[in-house]
Amino acid sequence: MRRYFSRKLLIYGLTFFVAVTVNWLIPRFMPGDPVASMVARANVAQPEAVEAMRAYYNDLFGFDQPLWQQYVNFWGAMFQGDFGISIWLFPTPVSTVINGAVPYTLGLIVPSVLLSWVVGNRFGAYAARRKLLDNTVLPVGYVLTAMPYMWLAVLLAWALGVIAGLFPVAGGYSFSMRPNWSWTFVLDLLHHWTLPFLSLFLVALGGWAIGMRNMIIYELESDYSNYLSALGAPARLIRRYAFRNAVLPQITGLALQLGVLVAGALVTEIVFAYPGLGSLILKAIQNQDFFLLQGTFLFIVLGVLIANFIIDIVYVVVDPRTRAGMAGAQA
Amino acid sequence: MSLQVSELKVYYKTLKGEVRALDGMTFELGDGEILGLVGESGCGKSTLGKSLIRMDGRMRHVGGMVVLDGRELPIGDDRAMNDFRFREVSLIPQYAMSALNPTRKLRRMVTELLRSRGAEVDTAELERRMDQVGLPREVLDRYPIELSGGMKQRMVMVISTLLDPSLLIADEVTSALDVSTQKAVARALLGFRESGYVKSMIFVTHDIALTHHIADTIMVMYAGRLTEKAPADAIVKAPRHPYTKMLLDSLPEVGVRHADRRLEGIPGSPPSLLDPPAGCRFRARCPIAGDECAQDPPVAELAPDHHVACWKA
Amino acid sequence: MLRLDDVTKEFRIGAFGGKSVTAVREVSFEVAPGEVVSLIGESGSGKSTIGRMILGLNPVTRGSITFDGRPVRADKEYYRHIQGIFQDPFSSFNPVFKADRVYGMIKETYYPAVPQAEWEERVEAALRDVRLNPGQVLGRYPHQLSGGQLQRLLIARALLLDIKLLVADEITSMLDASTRIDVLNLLAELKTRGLGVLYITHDLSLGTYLAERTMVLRRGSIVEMGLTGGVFGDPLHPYTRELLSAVPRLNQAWDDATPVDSCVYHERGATGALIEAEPGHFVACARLDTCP
Amino acid sequence: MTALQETAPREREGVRREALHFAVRNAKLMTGFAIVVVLLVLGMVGPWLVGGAPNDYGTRPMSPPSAEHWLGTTTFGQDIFLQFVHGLRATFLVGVIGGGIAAVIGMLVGFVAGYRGGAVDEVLNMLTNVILVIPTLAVLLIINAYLGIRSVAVQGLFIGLTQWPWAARAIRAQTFSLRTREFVDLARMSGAGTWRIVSREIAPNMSSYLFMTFILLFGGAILIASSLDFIGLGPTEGVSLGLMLQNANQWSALQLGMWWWFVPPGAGITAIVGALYVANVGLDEVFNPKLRET
Amino acid sequence: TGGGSTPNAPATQPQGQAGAASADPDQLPRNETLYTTGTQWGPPLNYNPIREWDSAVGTKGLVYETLFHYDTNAAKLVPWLAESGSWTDDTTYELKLRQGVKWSDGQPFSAKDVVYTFELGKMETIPFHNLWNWLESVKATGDRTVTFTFSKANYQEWDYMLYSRAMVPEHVWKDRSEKEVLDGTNDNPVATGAYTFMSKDQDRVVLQRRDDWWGKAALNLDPKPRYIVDIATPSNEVAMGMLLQKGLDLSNNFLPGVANLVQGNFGLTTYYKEPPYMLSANTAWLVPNTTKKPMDDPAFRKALASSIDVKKIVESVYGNLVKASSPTGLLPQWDTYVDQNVVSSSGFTFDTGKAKKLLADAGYKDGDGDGFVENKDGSKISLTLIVPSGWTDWMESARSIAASAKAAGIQITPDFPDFNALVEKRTAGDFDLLINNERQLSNSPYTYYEYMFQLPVRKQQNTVNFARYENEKAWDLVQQLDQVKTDDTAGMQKIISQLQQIHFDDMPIIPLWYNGLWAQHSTSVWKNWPSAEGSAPKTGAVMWRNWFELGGFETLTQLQPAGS
Ligand SMILES: Nc1ncnc2c1ncn2[C@@H]1O[C@H](COP(=O)(O)OP(=O)(O)OP(=O)(O)O)[C@@H](O)[C@H]1O
Ligand SMILES: Nc1ncnc2c1ncn2[C@@H]1O[C@H](COP(=O)(O)OP(=O)(O)OP(=O)(O)O)[C@@H](O)[C@H]1O
Ligand SMILES: [Mg+2]
Ligand SMILES: [Mg+2]
Repeated sequence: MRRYFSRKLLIYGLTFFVAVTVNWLIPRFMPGDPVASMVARANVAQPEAVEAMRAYYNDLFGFDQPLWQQYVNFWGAMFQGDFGISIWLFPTPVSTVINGAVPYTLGLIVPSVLLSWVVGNRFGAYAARRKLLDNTVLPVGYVLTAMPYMWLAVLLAWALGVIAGLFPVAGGYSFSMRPNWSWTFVLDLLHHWTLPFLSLFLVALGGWAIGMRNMIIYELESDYSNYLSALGAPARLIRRYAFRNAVLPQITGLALQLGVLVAGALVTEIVFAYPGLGSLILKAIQNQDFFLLQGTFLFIVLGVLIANFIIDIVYVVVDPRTRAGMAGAQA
Repeated sequence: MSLQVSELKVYYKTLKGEVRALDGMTFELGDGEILGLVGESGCGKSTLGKSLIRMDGRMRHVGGMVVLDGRELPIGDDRAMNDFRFREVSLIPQYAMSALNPTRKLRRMVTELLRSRGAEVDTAELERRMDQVGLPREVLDRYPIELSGGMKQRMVMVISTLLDPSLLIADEVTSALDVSTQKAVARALLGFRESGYVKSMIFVTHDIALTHHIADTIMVMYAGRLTEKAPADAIVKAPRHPYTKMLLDSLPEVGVRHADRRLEGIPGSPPSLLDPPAGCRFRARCPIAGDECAQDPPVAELAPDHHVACWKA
Repeated sequence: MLRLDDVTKEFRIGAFGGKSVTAVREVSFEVAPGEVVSLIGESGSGKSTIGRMILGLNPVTRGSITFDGRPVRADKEYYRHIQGIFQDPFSSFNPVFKADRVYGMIKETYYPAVPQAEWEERVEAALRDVRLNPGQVLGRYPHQLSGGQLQRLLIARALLLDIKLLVADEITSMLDASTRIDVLNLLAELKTRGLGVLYITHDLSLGTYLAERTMVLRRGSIVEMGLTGGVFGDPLHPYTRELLSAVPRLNQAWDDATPVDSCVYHERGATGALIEAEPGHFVACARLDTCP
Repeated sequence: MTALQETAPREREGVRREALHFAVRNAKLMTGFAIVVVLLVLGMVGPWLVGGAPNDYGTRPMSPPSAEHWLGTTTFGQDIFLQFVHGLRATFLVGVIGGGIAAVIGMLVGFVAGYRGGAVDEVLNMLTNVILVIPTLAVLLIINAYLGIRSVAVQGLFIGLTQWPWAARAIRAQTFSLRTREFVDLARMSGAGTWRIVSREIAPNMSSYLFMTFILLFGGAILIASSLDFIGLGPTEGVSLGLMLQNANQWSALQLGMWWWFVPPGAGITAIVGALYVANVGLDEVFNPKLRET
Repeated sequence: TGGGSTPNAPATQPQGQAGAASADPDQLPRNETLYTTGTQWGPPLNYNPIREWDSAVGTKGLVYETLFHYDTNAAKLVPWLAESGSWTDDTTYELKLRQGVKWSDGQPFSAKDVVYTFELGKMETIPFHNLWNWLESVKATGDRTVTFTFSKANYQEWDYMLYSRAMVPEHVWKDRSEKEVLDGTNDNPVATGAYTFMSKDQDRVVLQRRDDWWGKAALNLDPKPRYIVDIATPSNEVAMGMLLQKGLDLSNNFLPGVANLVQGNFGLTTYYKEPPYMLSANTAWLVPNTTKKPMDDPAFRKALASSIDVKKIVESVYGNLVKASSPTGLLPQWDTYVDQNVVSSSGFTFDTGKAKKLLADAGYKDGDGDGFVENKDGSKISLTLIVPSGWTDWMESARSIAASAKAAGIQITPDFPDFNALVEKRTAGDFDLLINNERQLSNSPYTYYEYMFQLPVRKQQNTVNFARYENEKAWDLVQQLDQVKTDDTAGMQKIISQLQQIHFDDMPIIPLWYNGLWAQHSTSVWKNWPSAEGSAPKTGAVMWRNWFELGGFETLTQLQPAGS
């Protein structure tokens, strides 16, 4: 148990280290000078002014220091929650930019991941070994998981948004609103959240349903299920047990899928102009704002790591086998 | 008579055709009787056990019937069988090591199982039975993986007999255990009959010596058919069927040495059950087979309670 | 021929070997040519581990194993003389290939020069030696063969090499009584041709059928060792006695050996050195007199 | 892998015959493969049949599907059917390259880690876990943003380099359990080396599993590629279904009512990936008696 | 959690004055709110009028104001914060400020503020620092009078300065450091304008009208929308979707295909009802690197110019949303300065045959028969045209250019590096061809020719003369042009005509098309948008930066609620 966690922590620590290092490394070996593009954007005509600005920004971003120094500074700054200053959104600190976007992204990802997981698993479990459902739910599930996130998102935006006019297609809340905690505002938030949520939810749903369906079939064929049916236990009980055991691999699956789901969320956000990290990343890419890109990347890595860690803990809580130290090797 | 099986035929559906795993079994089992079932691997022992309680998807009840305590068991009807399971017929599976839901504590599992069958848990009774097989009570608050193989085996025994079934089927419950655990488990089974937790029992194994220790009657099967059935001692001491004889002859005893006495196996191998030959199925390997063996030998009661299916016996 | 000196095996389990279990503890014995030594003991007592160490499949933690005076080397030359047969005949064959592929692998490694026709003759001869009909078993997949057939195929495989020692690890565990005896008889024959056999089992009756000498293993340590007749006829160690008493025998009720509660039996696993209680009969009990 | 392919078919007749029996009767497998094959053939033959460069402007922009332009035209008058068939090619290519590279790395790492065990396993396992936990799309974003992607092949390469971990893990687990099987020891006692054991004893035993892994990686690569294309990190040359989708979206196809521009590429991706998944489940059923519908 | 800042309504704003305001103060009434997009592509960053390139929408123009506006139709300055201004002699400019203008904190706007604002330019990093190369001093010669003394009077540039410098309050800014002036976010701006910032979020900035704005009385102008919400839509298609949903009133994005919507019944209008639908905002140029072979040869450049089928780009890529440029590249608003004689004698048109002939005459022949001409020395010509990756319309255009150049025998390969890489290449002169449009409509073609001819060419060319074209005479003429008084049209024409001749003779850069002044309006809530139609306003209808002074603000005063 202790070992399980220390091992996990080691992996997380290592992952983080690697991620941070790669993250720091890549932009510094890439062509293109962010300061140059920043200066170019200012559209200053006089060469002298340009030089002055360039020197000023180089100094500001610390590009004039030796590389190792920059690397060390990077770590140091990071631990103080300082991800640098965004180039695209100069002079906003990256952390401020991210802070503004994170609630939206989390508000989108957390419910869609959890709900699709819960509902998908239930669906899959329910459909397994029931011919009629199996033949209807599953094909739909396959189609859903095979859909590119953004395709579904755009279709939804078009059909339910532009054509039917049921939902707004852009923004986190009405442009006529100012944030406050009134009911109108919350409803408005939900209204804007629905479509992006739905597109994430639907794609993920199919995957979980199929996974669960296959998993539970194995479980229903397992020895303990056979034993229970030999003792005449009702199918309900057997299914319940099978479900619980089939859910365990799905929990690990959740951890594995998180990265993918986050990616899906990013694309979806872009389609719906949802003011989360996705749109931010897109802009950061388009504007070659690598401080922002690094910041968001780190944020995502951290988020995924933390989520993974939570999942690990949950896993230990629900699966007695891990606690007995047997599943250690699976970790 | 608690159990009467007559002309039972159970086949497996396979790609190549039907495997006639049970091809006309007829036998009876009295109240309080323990029937040891032996025979070469693949002769249909497990199939018989499964037929009596739960057939799997590939098994087909082709003919014959099973009567338990005067009521016919609807063995071909999975739903109808449910009423009988656990209460009338119960099972200790071969796979006892993995028969317990790994993610439930035992107490909870037992409670839920019983409740689902409309019974309440009598904790005192449960603990008494656990004591009887030498299981400490704390076991109930553990997960199955926290138990050793023998403990799981015994826990399954306790669970399977909680509703005092009339017939208990124990399929190779000891073959994975080492001798000392095996002994304890076998003893416990006997104890269950003594305490009346079960009325009668079918004990499937390929260890004749072990069967001899706990069974009242031994039934020998060969290729989906009954070959001989008699009180345990009679089978061991005075077997009538050539197959039984040869099987016993090939059993080494502790202390028997090759140098002293060379034992011999039965030459040849059992027929395929896909398309078994007509007549006595042991004919091809039988040293004394004659022309009459081309006909199916009837099961004859040669001595009281001693049934043999052989023309030459 | 084969000699083990104070062989100990510890398994490291978990990441970076966080914990270790001692599977075999200071085991020493010898196997001479033409001798069958049986190794008995309950499940998990370390029998297979000893076998695997001899076969070079597991490294030895401490102590030494020598064969004809040379240490174990898991290489071609070594396996020309020593082969093993494992507990489970079904898993000894790669299920996706025909069973006789095991012969092909031998040829490839050891007899690449032998012409195919001659090789086939040799294989058939070996199969007939183990009383298999070549036509019945060659060209078949493992799942189309019975356990007994597979078991004998493996013995035939060992015979193709001119081996001096066979490690037979519970080779009859899966077989029914009659097939089992065929296999044992075969081993007995090979032994008369000078083959040394380490016969690993937990079925005592089988252990006695062939072996000159018997060793009783308990929790990784040998607790009793001697001529088979001696060990079984006059078991000195309480554990041996308990084992013997639990063996179901035809015509003989279980006699209840009283649970043993003293001496080494208490020191779970921590045995002293074997002492020679009778000539050639060793027992791992420091104070024999107090043992029941 | 090649050794495996060479030896396996000849030697596995028995198992294969049974598998084949179920395979041809498995509706999922058959439909799945049929769809993929049809699309593949379309991608192979289509460009050659229709002719012309997919990005050439035609004379009739924004026209809906017609006999002349089966799937209509884009804002620029490009023939969408032509783009579609070219896009299919690229999409299959990215699947093959991405899925293939990921499968190869996954197998190498999985086999070595699973077979070797010990410290090698620890290190590889650690590496796998590290890469597994890093959100790959984010990494791809970063890499693509900085390196830029010029071609479908490079895109496939990047995807392949990041998608292997789960495959490695699954293969490692399988190898791990196979390695303890006694036929592996027997092979060792027959003088076989590590490489031979892995390629000729272990891999053939999981060939169906490896194939399924490849299918999943293939589908995954296509989806990831389409996401990248959509964000504008796709290849700058050529056509792919993802790029078509991006273009259609960027030029407001749906808002302008040009569904024929937007729907086919997405439907194409969904069809390929969905059919692969369905086929995968079918395969699973074929090789796994437990899943067969009785 | 939206991160909206607390609204900082000026203290002077009378409470409850808004009779029609909805009961919910957090919900803006639709009929009083104008929703716009197309300027801002990300979160609002700052309210710093010095940062003209990335300050929040309306920072300059709605919140901060300039001394003058510029009327693009009448081509003259419109007094704004200034009441008038005039040259008292050749190098002295005297400015009279309007009376009664107050900062939003109640302080009067005075000459000191103007002096302070211009003197900010003395800081090196301030974008208009170069003004001080020719401005000698700024003095408040009275409470409302400012006198500028020049060392060299660049009249054209000066007019530009007059309408593009936002005035900042000295009393608030005076202690600010250079860093803060340049990079400060200037939260809670104190300004003179008609609007004030109410709130902001990731994807929007909300402005609220100041009902005590000085201009209401002084200028008799009354901006109609009580609230302006500028939305940072991440992409065109999202803007289009919102426009269709009536969630936007004005989109200043390039919306490909919008012509279909204008013609359909979607309640969308643009300036013109038919192509090109929009006014023109700037010229897209093809910039050859004149330091490289064969672009160093004017003959080659001319052939290249003739080879490009701009019409095809206009039709296929832009769906007629843009207009092919005049050969001079001067925006239609500057038609007066186009010397038709020069154009007809020396201008170029798309003509593949002529391009081929020009190439042949200049000695570029296809020696190896691959369909492409080679250099005079026989080496292959293979040019790369770079366009930023992701700029889809330009990418398509680049492909189109490559295709039509191919027809003339010039091998061009489009390449799409990332923007940064492109900037680096452009700055260092490490490219063959690129497309650029970085000069906007202004008060004077001077800005165009400065862009084209500025000297000296340095190692790093940051914003102008990317072609690295060196022609002392041309640069001299451009400087002369700068010193022509802005009301001296004839004087300007004379110089410009010479410049055009040089342009055509040497083709340092090749004008392609005019990018539109993208403005598509929805008439569901607001009407009376600028349009070519009879009585409709002709003011500029974009809310782009620097366009409020060019008539964008006036448009707001012309709007009418759709219901009225
Ligand atoms: N699912 C199945 N499908 C087809 N044939 C089967 C199936 N299960 C068992 N059989 C066949 O039915 C016959 C009887 O099998 P059964 O399991 O009853 O034998 P057994 O006597 O219990 O053998 P063992 O001692 O090995 O357990 C065998 O020939 C076997 O091959
Ligand atoms: N690879 C391994 N890693 C860790 N522990 C092992 C390993 N192999 C064996 N062990 C442990 O070593 C001990 C001895 O195992 P071994 O297989 O030698 O027993 P055995 O006597 O052959 O038992 P059986 O009769 O069940 O075959 C057991 O406790 C087992 O758990
Ligand atoms: Mg059985
Ligand atoms: Mg063993």
